[in-house]
Amino acid sequence: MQAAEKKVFERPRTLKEVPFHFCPGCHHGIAHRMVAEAIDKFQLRERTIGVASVGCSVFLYDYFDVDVIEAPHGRAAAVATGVKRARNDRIVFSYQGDGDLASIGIAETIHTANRGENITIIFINNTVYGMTGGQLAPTTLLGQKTSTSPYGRDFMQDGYPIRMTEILATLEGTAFAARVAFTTPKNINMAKKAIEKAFQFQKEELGFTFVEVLSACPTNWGLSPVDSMKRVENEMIPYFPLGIFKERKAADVL
Amino acid sequence: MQAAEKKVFERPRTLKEVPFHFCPGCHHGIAHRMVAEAIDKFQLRERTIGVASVGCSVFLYDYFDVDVIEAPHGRAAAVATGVKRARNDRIVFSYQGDGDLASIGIAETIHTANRGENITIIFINNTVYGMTGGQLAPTTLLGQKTSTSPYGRDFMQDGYPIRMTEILATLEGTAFAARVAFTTPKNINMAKKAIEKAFQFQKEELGFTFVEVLSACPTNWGLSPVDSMKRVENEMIPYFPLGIFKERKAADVL
Amino acid sequence: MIQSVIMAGFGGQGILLIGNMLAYAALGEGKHVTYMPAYGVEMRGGTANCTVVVSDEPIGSPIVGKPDAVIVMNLPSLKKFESWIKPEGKLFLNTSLAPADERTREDIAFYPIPANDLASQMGNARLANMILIGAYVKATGIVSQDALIDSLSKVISERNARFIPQNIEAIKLGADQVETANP
Amino acid sequence: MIQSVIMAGFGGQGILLIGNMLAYAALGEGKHVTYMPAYGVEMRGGTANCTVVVSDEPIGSPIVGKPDAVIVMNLPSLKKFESWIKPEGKLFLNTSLAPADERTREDIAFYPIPANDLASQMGNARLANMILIGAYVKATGIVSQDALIDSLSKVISERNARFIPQNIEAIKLGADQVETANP
Amino acid sequence: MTEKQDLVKGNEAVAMGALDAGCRHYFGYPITPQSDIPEYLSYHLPKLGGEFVQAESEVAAINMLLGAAATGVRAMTSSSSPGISLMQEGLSYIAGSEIPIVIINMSRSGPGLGGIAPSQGDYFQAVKGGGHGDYHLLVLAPNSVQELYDLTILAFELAEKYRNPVMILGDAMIGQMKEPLLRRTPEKIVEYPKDWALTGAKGRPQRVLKSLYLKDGELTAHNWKLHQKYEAMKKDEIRYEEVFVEDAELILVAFGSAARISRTSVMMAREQGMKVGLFRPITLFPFPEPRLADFAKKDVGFFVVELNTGQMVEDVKIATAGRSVDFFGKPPGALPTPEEIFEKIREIYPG
Amino acid sequence: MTEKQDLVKGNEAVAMGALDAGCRHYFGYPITPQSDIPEYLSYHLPKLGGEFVQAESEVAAINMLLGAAATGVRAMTSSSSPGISLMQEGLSYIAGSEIPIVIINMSRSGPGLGGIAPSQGDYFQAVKGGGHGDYHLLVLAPNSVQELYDLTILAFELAEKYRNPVMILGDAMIGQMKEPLLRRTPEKIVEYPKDWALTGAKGRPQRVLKSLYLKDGELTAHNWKLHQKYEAMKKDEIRYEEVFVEDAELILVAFGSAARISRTSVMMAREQGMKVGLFRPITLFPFPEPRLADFAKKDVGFFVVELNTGQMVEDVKIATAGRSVDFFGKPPGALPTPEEIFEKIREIYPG
Amino acid sequence: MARIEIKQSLCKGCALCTTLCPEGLIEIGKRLNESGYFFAVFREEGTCKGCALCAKICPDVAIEVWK
Amino acid sequence: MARIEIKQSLCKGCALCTTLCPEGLIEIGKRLNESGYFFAVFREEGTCKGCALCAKICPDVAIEVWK
Ligand SMILES: Cc1ncc(C[n+]2csc(CCOP(=O)(O)OP(=O)(O)O)c2C)c(N)n1
Ligand SMILES: Cc1ncc(C[n+]2csc(CCOP(=O)(O)OP(=O)(O)O)c2C)c(N)n1
Ligand code: SF4
Ligand code: SF4
Ligand code: SF4
Ligand code: SF4
Ligand code: SF4
Ligand code: SF4
Ligand SMILES: [Mg+2]
Ligand SMILES: [Mg+2]
Repeated sequence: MQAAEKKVFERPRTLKEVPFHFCPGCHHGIAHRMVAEAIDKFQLRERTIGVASVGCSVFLYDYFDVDVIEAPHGRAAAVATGVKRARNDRIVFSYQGDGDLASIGIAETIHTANRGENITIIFINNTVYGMTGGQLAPTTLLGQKTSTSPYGRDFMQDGYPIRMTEILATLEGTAFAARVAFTTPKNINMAKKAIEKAFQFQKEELGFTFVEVLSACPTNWGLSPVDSMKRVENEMIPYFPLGIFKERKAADVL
Repeated sequence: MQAAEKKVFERPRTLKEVPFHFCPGCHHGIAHRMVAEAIDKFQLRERTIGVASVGCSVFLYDYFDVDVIEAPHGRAAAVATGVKRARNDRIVFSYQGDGDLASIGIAETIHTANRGENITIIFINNTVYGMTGGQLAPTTLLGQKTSTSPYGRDFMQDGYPIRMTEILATLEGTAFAARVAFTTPKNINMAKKAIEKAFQFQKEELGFTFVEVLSACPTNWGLSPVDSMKRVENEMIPYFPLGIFKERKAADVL
Repeated sequence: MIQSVIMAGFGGQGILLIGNMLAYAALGEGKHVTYMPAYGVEMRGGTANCTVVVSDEPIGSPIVGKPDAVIVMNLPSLKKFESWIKPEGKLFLNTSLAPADERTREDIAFYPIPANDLASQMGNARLANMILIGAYVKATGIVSQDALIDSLSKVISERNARFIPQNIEAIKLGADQVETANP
Repeated sequence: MIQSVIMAGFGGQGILLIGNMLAYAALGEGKHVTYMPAYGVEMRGGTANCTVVVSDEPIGSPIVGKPDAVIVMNLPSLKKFESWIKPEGKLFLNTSLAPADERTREDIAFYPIPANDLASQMGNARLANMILIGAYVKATGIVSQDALIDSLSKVISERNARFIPQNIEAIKLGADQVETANP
Repeated sequence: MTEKQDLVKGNEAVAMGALDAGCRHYFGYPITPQSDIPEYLSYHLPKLGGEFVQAESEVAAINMLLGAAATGVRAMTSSSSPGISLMQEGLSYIAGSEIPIVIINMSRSGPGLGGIAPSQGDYFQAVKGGGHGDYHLLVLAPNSVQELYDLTILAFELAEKYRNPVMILGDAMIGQMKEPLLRRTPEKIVEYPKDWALTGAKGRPQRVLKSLYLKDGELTAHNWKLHQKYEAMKKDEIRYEEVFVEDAELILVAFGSAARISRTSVMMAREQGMKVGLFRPITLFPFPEPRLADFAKKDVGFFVVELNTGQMVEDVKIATAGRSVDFFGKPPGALPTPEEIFEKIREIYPG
Repeated sequence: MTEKQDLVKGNEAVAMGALDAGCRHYFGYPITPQSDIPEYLSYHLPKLGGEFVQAESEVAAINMLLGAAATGVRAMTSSSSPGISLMQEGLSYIAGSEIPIVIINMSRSGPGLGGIAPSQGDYFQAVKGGGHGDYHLLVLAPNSVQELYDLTILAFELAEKYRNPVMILGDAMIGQMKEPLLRRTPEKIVEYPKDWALTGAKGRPQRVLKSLYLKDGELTAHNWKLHQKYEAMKKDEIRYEEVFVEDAELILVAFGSAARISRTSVMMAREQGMKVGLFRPITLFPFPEPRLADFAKKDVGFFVVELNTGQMVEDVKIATAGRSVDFFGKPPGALPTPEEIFEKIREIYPG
Repeated sequence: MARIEIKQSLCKGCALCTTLCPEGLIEIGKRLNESGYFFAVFREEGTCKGCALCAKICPDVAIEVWK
Repeated sequence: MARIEIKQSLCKGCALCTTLCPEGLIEIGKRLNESGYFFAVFREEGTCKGCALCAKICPDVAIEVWK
């Protein structure tokens, strides 16, 4: 009977009814949805201010029904700091790619964490610069070919893939740091919980919270969405292990 | 008899016969001398290119008898990268303060280490911006009063003193990372050895080398040189432990 | 003699590829040529178009407000570019994706070509662009068909060289459509 | 009436302090005043100097090329600034550190004052600056000695308030030198 | 509302002006010769419930400012030349996103590390736009401690009025000098509607502040909209000071500290009976072009004095099209004395 | 020395020009619409024994460039508007330290993130100096693929000749367009003595490259020295192209892609019998002021076309003091068509 | 008796849902949607468990699940 | 019979050497040098070991040691 039927999965309120501009099979969409769900879960939509970064996710404001400010490439953490310092009763999050956060924006990221700014950063690590057409990212795996590492990443030339979650977890100001992926039902659930926890910690004013999402860029990897998912599982996770790297107990703050 | 007398301690060849402009009791002078001695020891003077940073040590070129390029504030590691990439058979070192390296220049520092650039950085941590008159540095200790933390550094406001050696030691590209101080004869010897090892590693092309020197700034601490030395020993070392945090064996590179 | 053409369609339809082919063909014939893509690298999805100008004299603007011809591969592009065509210019329309009755102008020569359908009949839907450029070159004589065919080796990587014969076939099929389409 | 003075010496001699005092004293007397330090915060060591202009009218330039007076506390400053003094201007020289015979100009009023020696005699070498400003104010009458003394509370922190009486003494001692120095 | 004059350093006057304008959010990075501003504010802001953040760099500072000001609070930064250069990308974003901020450049000597002495080498950067794209800062050039205070208050008002960054262009001279200041705290702070501020989308549609416009024609329209604002500023915000210009045969044009020094030189010339006047632009953008154009209609010469090798002189040339424009430049390293400028006047003075 | 033309994208022509000029060191950070340059070089430089470094940011890139070029090698970077803004501090240091580098700005739409379409909104930044202090870049503005290649080679020569940064100011249009290119590799690379280069003080006194000058008068002298170089450039390096200017009653002035589009409009006007010419500055600094001043002596009108709301028009006004100067601006978001500019010509054309 | 609904216009045919559905109930169809993608279709025949795995993996939030 | 030489013009009187000398052989004198500092002086009377600790701590490289 139709009447008894209940919607058990629907688009979160915070996500507008608008199609994403992302390429087919791009994980940005999954991450967007989970962030929106976390905002819904804690009923934060009306007091959230989002910070869009420059990368494939720049159109954050087209999808999230919250106030949004657009940051220059790499500076989202600094912008978020400004927002939070001005309105410390609001929920502030930024959403950034690996080029944005780990390359050009690494100074702002580290110092924002070190200051223990009470904000949440969602970090999309897809081992490549998506928006600009697939150049080397600081997270590009060794041997991976990109449009600016045409012979494959070589550590003598380009250095090593950088593990941001591990670095940030070492800083005193970080309250929560986790790395997640969407490769299996189990990992999807873990990702959802981690993103929720980050917002919950912010709500409870515990300090800086950070979730790194291992993400696929089928377009620039030159793989199908399904093969891209496999690459995340088989190539990325071994180098970028999943898990919670730091979780502060409330007491630590005092 | 005078004739049998031997000079057992003299000014290193690489250090010009010029009085330092540093304040009385400033440890920059000791660090300068040790760097010059290391250059002399391996006979590197004629193939060394130094990178001066902006801070009290900006006049590097007035003291070191080597070719020197002046970098913008915070960018010495990037400048050194450029020099080394252009002349990879030369010895390249930068000499930077804590404001320069750990605040404005942290992105360049981390990525230079991460790329494993075969250069040496001497990092002078004096918990304060010396040259500009004693403002808060990223390394300022909790509770320490500076001209921009007049009520003492508070982690809720200003974040935590940052431990650069520990962060850099976690990066794959780092070959050698150590923290030293000049507080005791033992520590002085250790400092000298660490600085020598950094240059030796560079000579052997093992990767990025880094020596953090805990240093006194009597002027901006408002303490006498002797009391400043005590502060390094009693307040800085407990938070910034001395030692070698990373030392790559040659084999690692392969 | 100076001739300009705008080609437009969805991102994946190979618009820039045929634009490049035309440009190489013109170069091959010793003509002056400019190829100008309107691109959206920093924006995913959306449409693609390019402008090619071929001339016996040095070329001024690579941008044209009133092209001599337009090749249109989908409906949004028809809506955008039909009005641009110079009076008495030419419209080459992929009627598989943009119905002929959506067009509005009568003062231009019209070449309706069901490119996707023809391509599917050939067994490869991705050849639609080749059919259209074949038709365009035939109808305008801007370059010779031989020059166009020669350009394939410039734009198709060695790895895909085996597809060249198919493409030649499609170009010729397109050329054959010209009479049918606009007799 | 507009009067300008440049004061100069080593970094630690308290030059800027007496410059500030003079400015506060002028303000206290309702005059227009500018105080302009030439500083070298980003360069350690070296010398310090400042320019003070006091006037009954609004002041244009806080910088002067030909000051009415110069107070000099060390030898390098004598070499630098002596030539600047306006014809018939005044030179106040700390002869403890800059010997009187190093001066070259005869067309100005000369006030040689062994300020460091006098200060040491008072038991505190750091009072040399007070002696000189005391002398300067006395000789020029630019502000009253009372106003100068009042300014001490503006420039000396509460923590150091206990040193004020000493300073007053030094100012007066300086004033007393004027007659001896340039009778 | 205090009425007593106090002896105040220029930099501190800026900080006081900011506090009295209701600014409670400061983001900056130390640099000589303006560090007194953050030092003063780091002491006072916490007592007023405000936020003082020493950013990790000027790049971070300008972006924190962007974030804070986007929420509608009055916020500022201050720096000096090299630091201002690092802020150019952020400034372009702020102008493009129409966020009101106040930025102080106590400029020093360049190019490069240069030195910490006063200089006006940053005129072009401030006035023509050092960042990318078509935008302008509104630029105010005070020449006294009092004006530093007053114009700082004005800067916050104008920033909100136009939703545009406003720069105070000072230099090491006026930043470091002390003068009596009358701290006439405004009785009421002039404010403008904040219907664009990001405060959380409670009970209203989402708000977005951005500078990316990709839809057909959108960005063209946005650029013309910004242009209209600059035209409006040219109409309504031009400010200048004139001394002895009515009968002048030679008009000395100078701003900021060059004007301050020149004022004495003009007095010297008048004492010698020369008909010399001083025209001091207070707004550098909008430049007082119409007013200078008026003078240019008369038979008068112009003499531009700057602490650089020639920058504002170009704007004076545009304004006075065709008239003779002399120039005396003193690039940083040593300030010109009033006597030196007076000598130049004497050389140029007609007849 | 190959003589065959090939169809080449503007960005790639730059990369080829750099290689053919002997540049073996590239430092840059990806940004649309110029990423073809680093992509091309990342493929070719390693094969030539060169170094391609993708820096962590534009700030790092310009400083790596400073370091590399200081050792005397030919080195370059490329970016687009926001990235160029981030390089302003570094550029000021490089100019101040007199280090020869080449920098490409394939400019895009601003302000802020703006968009990736062609724009000429960065004229002021390039020409007046976006960084702090008194300095200039030598700025070349190509308008074809061939010129991109040729001027890139020239840029390396001029950079060394003057020990000054040289900028190629292009935009998304000429960077993305393809045209036939004749890659006429120079037979001999023109080089200048490198007696300043840091190579290690072996058998010679120490060398220092710096921009800090604190001793009395040193910095003033240094600024005047730089100024003399700019004057020398004004004397010797002005380049421009003229089309139909001899008998022109109206001279259209435009650079880069605006000139390229306008050229067709001028042809259209000539076909209609209107005496219209095109004056195209190739060097934007030094600006071809004397040449325009010559035209201004005749009874001729000027019409400036730019892809912005009005920047170069100021330099044309200075050059043509007093003459009427019309302006047509098209800020980014949509390019003007030749037909559109022709319409404007028709409106303005005298009589 | 659970079921899902795939919003044809949002689907980009990435096929991730087809790989994750434990019952194999989703496949990529043969028709193009207006954006030019072959979109996914729900094969009504099998037994949907309403596990929502398809929806959770869908990058375009194109799937709703009823139970 | 070791000894040290303190270059008076380089010494800034910081006194670090005085605290480190195991023999207490160095003290800050009562005279100013040309830069205005009370400089350190070597008390010739004791027995210098030539350990060079004074020289190693001297920030101004003002001390030379002979042995
Ligand atoms: C200052 C500046 N430099 C460079 C760019 C060009 N740019 C835009 S997005 C981007 C990187 C995008 O990669 P990432 O952050 O990994 O995000 P993704 O697209 O992969 O999600 C770059 C380099 C820019 N917009 N601004
Ligand atoms: C871009 C820029 N910002 C700020 C400054 C001002 N500045 C000069 S040195 C310095 C900090 C010096 O501190 P540190 O690096 O710790 O060196 P120290 O003097 O303590 O040895 C600062 C902020 C500058 N020169 N350039
Ligand atoms: S380019 Fe990559 S990251 Fe960007 S939308 Fe496409 S798949 Fe996603
Ligand atoms: S200010 Fe501090 S760091 Fe600088 S020279 Fe003086 S003591 Fe040394
Ligand atoms: S809800 Fe579960 S069973 Fe049903 S279609 Fe989706 S994945 Fe398959
Ligand atoms: S996962 Fe979503 S977008 Fe992908 S095929 Fe399935 S329904 Fe379509
Ligand atoms: S060498 Fe040793 S014993 Fe001799 S003075 Fe120096 S510290 Fe004292
Ligand atoms: S350590 Fe050196 S500078 Fe300090 S007092 Fe001794 S000799 Fe003088
Ligand atoms: Mg990415
Ligand atoms: Mg320091």
